[in-house]
Amino acid sequence: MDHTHDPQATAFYKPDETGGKSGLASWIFSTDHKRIGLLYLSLILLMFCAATVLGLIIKLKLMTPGSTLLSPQQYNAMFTLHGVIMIFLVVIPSVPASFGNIFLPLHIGANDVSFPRLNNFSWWLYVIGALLALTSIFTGDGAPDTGWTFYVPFSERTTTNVSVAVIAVFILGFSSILTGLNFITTIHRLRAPGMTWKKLPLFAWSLYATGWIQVLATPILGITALLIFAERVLKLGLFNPAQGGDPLLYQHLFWIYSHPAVYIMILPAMGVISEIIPVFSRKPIFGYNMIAFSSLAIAFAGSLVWAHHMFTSGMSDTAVLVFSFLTFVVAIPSAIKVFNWLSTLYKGSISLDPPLLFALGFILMFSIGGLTGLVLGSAGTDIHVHDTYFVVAHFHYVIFGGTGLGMFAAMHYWAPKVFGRMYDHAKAAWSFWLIILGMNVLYFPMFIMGLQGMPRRYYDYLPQYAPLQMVSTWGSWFLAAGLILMFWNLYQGCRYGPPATKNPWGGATLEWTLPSPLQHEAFHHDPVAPEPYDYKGVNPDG
Amino acid sequence: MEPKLVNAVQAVDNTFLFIFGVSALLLVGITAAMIWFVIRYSRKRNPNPATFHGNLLAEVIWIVVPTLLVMGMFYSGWHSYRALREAPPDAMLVKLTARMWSWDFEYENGKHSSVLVVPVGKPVKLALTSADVLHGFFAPAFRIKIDTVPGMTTYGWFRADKPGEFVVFCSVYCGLQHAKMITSIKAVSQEEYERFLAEKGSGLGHPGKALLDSKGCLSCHTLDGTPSMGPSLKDVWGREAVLVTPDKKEKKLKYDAASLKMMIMGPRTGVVKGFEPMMPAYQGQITEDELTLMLDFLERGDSSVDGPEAGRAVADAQGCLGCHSTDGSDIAGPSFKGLFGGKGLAKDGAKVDAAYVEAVLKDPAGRIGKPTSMPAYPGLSDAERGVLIKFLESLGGTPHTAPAGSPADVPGAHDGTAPGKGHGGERQ
Amino acid sequence: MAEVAAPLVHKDYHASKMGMWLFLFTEILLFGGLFLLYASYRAKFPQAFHEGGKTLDVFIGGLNTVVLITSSLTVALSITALRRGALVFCQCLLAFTVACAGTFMVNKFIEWSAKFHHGLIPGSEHMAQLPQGQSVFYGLYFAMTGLHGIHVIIGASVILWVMLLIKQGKVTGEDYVVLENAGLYWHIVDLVWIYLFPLFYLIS
Amino acid sequence: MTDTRETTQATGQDHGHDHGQDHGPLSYRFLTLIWAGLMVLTAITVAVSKVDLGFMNVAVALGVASIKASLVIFFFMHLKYENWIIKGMVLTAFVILAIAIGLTFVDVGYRY
Ligand code: HEA
Ligand code: HEA
Ligand code: HEC
Ligand code: CUA
Ligand SMILES: [Cu+2]
Repeated sequence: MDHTHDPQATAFYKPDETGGKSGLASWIFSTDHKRIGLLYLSLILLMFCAATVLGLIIKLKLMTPGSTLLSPQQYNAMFTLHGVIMIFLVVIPSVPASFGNIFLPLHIGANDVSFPRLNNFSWWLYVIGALLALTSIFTGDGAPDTGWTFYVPFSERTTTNVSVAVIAVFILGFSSILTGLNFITTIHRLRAPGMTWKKLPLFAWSLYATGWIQVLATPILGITALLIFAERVLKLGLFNPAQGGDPLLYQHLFWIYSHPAVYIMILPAMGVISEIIPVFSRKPIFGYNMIAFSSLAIAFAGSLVWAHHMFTSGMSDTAVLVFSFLTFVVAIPSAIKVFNWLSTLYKGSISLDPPLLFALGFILMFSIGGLTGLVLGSAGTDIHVHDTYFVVAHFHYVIFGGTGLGMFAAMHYWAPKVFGRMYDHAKAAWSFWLIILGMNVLYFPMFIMGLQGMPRRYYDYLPQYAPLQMVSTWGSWFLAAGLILMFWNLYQGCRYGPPATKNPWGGATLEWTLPSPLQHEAFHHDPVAPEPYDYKGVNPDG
Repeated sequence: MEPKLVNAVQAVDNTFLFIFGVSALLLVGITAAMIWFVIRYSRKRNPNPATFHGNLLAEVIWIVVPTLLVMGMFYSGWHSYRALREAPPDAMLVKLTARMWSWDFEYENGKHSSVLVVPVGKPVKLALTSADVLHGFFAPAFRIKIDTVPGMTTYGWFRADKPGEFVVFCSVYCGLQHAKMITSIKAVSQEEYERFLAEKGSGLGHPGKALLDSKGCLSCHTLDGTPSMGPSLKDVWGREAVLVTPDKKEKKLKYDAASLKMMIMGPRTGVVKGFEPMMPAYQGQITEDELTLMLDFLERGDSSVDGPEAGRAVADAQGCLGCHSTDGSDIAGPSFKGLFGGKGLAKDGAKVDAAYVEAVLKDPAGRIGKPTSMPAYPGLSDAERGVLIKFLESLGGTPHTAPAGSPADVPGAHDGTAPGKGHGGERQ
Repeated sequence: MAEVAAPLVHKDYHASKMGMWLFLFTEILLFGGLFLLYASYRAKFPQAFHEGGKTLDVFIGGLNTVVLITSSLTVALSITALRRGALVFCQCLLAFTVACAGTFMVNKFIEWSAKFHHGLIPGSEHMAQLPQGQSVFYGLYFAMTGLHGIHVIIGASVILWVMLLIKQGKVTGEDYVVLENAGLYWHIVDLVWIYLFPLFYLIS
Repeated sequence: MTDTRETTQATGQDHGHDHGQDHGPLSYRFLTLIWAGLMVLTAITVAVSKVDLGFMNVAVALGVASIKASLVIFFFMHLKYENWIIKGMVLTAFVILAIAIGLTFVDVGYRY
């Protein structure tokens, strides 16, 4: 390491001697992509903890049948908040807004995003959205109880605080749009000399594809939220069946956004996995072109399948035919990615460090979630399992097992770069195994319950489901233990761990040429664009 | 494909097996490969990684093979979906209205029940709709699930191949008591089914009868078959009468909805032979809705004479009991038990009396003075409102108005605590 | 918007414009959701939409079309004026644009008041009693023209703001991307109206 | 794909005088001509709407609106003079909107 220069002293999270602002203002008004990324990360993790605790309470309630612990109204509000917070405040911003913000510019050799002030503004929108969402819990006639899908006509009739919640969703949507817009422009305009599209790290490719979904799909969510608001407040009657309104059209609008949104959640995580696997295999990524292309293909084809959430809704059989077909089409690019990741491991030189552990966990959990997605995509079988715990299991596997583990992998991969310190590897591995065990014990029984007909969003259930619900609740405790261990270990590591070297894993992308922790100004000269997956001459330090 | 021969449940299960089978193989393969690579190519064992960037053939294979597999899954899924959708032509039709948080099944002969009773082996086609928000009819045993949408009719069909009781869930989240919106399908023998259809309901009163009373019909007509000032109304439906027309000709008239309406509302085309022309024409005094109820009663009769029980029937039919229990427990609204005569929820602290109930039924939020999930019931007829109020009174807090047998014991009371009990009151 | 328009560290005109276009896409899709509803409901209630369309005043609608298109022209002209250094002319053109926006809103106000006068108020008894589909038509009419009206107001405010910047010399003939982006936004407002006009006023 | 940044570098980075930026401002005359065209088209659609062409009324009205929209996009909004990346992006946005509406009709078209 450089002896004349102490990287800790000039870390980007330390006060900047050259800049004017200081203290809190230097953070919340910061236009530095790294600080904004860190701000996002901390808020997202806070929201994640809050919503997982809600999940834990849900499971505690469901441990035994009967009216225990929560009143029906409380339960309904509980899963609504759990879903709304998890979706709109956690997984949609998760990887792009935090690690995307920090590392996308660095990956392409830029010192910031194209519109840094807009970036700060988008963080503020996130804060406002979060505050409004919280407001909706404590004001008006109680927390929203519609489920995160806000289906009409119920969402128009319920007296709970839905109006405030949908405005929060609207604002969060715009926060997401601005992030996507910023990334697209950044990737087009700020690549370092020689950083051609074919040298773009796959993480950047995945954020590029995500950006397009954010820009083109999220406005539909915006208008949907506004319409609910208008229906409730102005009584427009656009979805009111008594006046000829069609509740199914609401569902179309909702899913036109919310299906593509699941790819907003998963694509960046897939990008993280595509970065980690080659680094720890010390072998070029297998089929770079196909992985990059499949991100775009998922983004595009993912916009065509929304009505697979509506097979039982009463829409036309023709639509069922078309959307079921398209749903299967979108599974193919995901399959390509999984196989290419596996082939990257093949004949590599693998070091099972924590980031790789989490990445492999991602592949396992995402595969289970994705393959059960095929059961849902097939029309005949979806009729049986729609709106049952099978769906709940499916999406927890893909969201938590996929995006969640992808996020954890990113945290273990990049924490040393961001904070310049290393966490404890053994504890990280322990937490990983606890999490994997917990998740499977928690969510796998849900598949079985779903097949047996247990409907979702039930605060009480028939006694026949009791044993599996009990097992599933135990799982949530293992999971909680794993998560607490993981967060604690990361916190300890980033705070007090031994100093990390510049390139602890031996990555070949540009951020690993920078000192750890990251500095205020990353590149003083335009960097030379590297081959991102060429490990000749690049070795892990120490 | 001959839809009649397809067993839909079997078709769906085959698709399940196919997709699960392929998935399990793939999952085991992927996991095994992952573990094997991590062990075999660990840095200790394999310090020098290979350097290849790809392999065209391999990539083509794993584009083509998954494509074929998913197309197979798609086809299989679509095939079983069709089996679920195409009802055989000989299916019997049952209409279903879902509402917060109970079900109302209507059979071809007009009988209603809150549990679906079907004959074994006979295909049943369902025509579903909803009175308020979205619900979902989900019968896991038959692999069917159809959402009920207000303002729209959706369809589905199933066939119970063996007798038994099969649970029905509400699958679409519909608010507070979504989890309690459970009933069942009872598959019975053909004879038993016919007996069920013919049954006159389990002692529950009929609002139409109350109307006959309140409109004064019963002062001239009896219900027991003996003629009075006018002919008895017992079994009037379908009876053939002889009318004497103004020009003294005799003509035959078979009583159905149209001819009874003519007789009640006028203008009459003649006088029933053997009676004086003394019945007033009720045009303008009986509303269309009331008439429907009365005709409904005349058509199918009702043995119960008990006032509050007619109210219970209305409360059940209108879905009140989905939100208000009769046993003191809270569902969405306050329990009806002890409600009447006590202090209401209204902002102004008004007592619950007939006028109050009437006002709440017309405009719940307005009367109570705050937003509420209770829908307004502007469509209730005066008579229905009347019997409802009687019913509430019978459950009221002031003991002397309560009838001997507590109505909470009547079968079909939604007590809101027993999931899957699955036998709400059948009514006619 | 303001953020998009203001180039940062290095002035990158292309990035600013790309950002603006991307933002415009979100506007297009925001209205797109309503167009989707319009198309579906029109397919469901052709007759009611026909009847509803007949009650709208083609003259006012046409007048507003002319006003908006003209204001689009003046914005486009103002960019040329600015780049040629004709500052005063540029300001006049922009002021004219804002005046057009005002005219448009006044017309809109007259139109809406007439509808309210006839009892066509969202959520009113009268609306609820209209034949099936008609209240949906008016609901859409209010939603779409209302959202569009909000955009007219936003667009006009942005133009006023740019006028100020020009006055302060922050936007000049060499550095005019802010004006260009404001213009793009204004054109989108026009573009939406170009479709709203036939869909509501003409197809009947 | 070309590397936009490289082009920028070659021509002196910051002001991005590549592709579309080279042309001078559009002339007053040209813009006014476009405006005149838009006015004529407006008059045409209003006139046509008075004649009953049945289904064709819709097609004509939307067709004319689309021509007008193209005029605004290509000339007032300068799209014609932008580089192909922006053009491609605009196309993508409209295609996605068209797909969203089109696929919705796979449902409503067979239901109503
Ligand atoms: C991160 C989020 C995420 C992701 C990535 C996915 C991915 C997929 N989802 Fe999921 N889904 C959700 C989140 C997600 N989903 C959520 C939140 C809901 C519920 C919403 C609600 O109602 O509340 C839902 C609901 C949902 C439904 C509706 C169910 C219902 O309500 O009835 C359907 C139906 O088709 C579906 C299908 C799919 C498919 C086919 C994929 C595919 O993209 C999966 C592709 C992946 C694989 C196929 C696995 C990996 C590949 C291999 C292992 C190789 C072998 C593969 C083949 C041979 C094909 N999902
Ligand atoms: C990111 C997405 C995400 C995540 C991570 C989770 C995580 C969990 N979810 Fe979530 N869930 C959703 C998204 C998610 N969920 C969505 C979208 C819905 C649908 C909502 C709807 O129907 O509208 C849903 C619905 C849903 C249901 C169905 C409810 C119903 O239909 O009735 C259930 C039931 O068991 C459940 C349980 C859980 C559990 C036990 C966890 C567990 O994984 C939680 C484990 C975590 C812990 C046990 C806590 C760990 C501790 C810490 C992290 C530190 C604590 C820190 C402090 C105290 C400061 N969820
Ligand atoms: C969807 C649920 C629902 C249905 C159906 C329903 N109610 Fe209610 N009702 C309520 C709720 C909730 C309240 C309490 C209002 C509140 O506190 O917000 C209420 C209040 C009342 C009250 C006033 C009680 C008081 O203490 O002020 C009466 C009387 C009443 N309902 C009668 C009926 C009758 C009769 C019917 C059927 C014709 C009916 N309700 C149907 C939900 C319902
Ligand atoms: Cu009815 Cu859920
Ligand atoms: Cu989906």
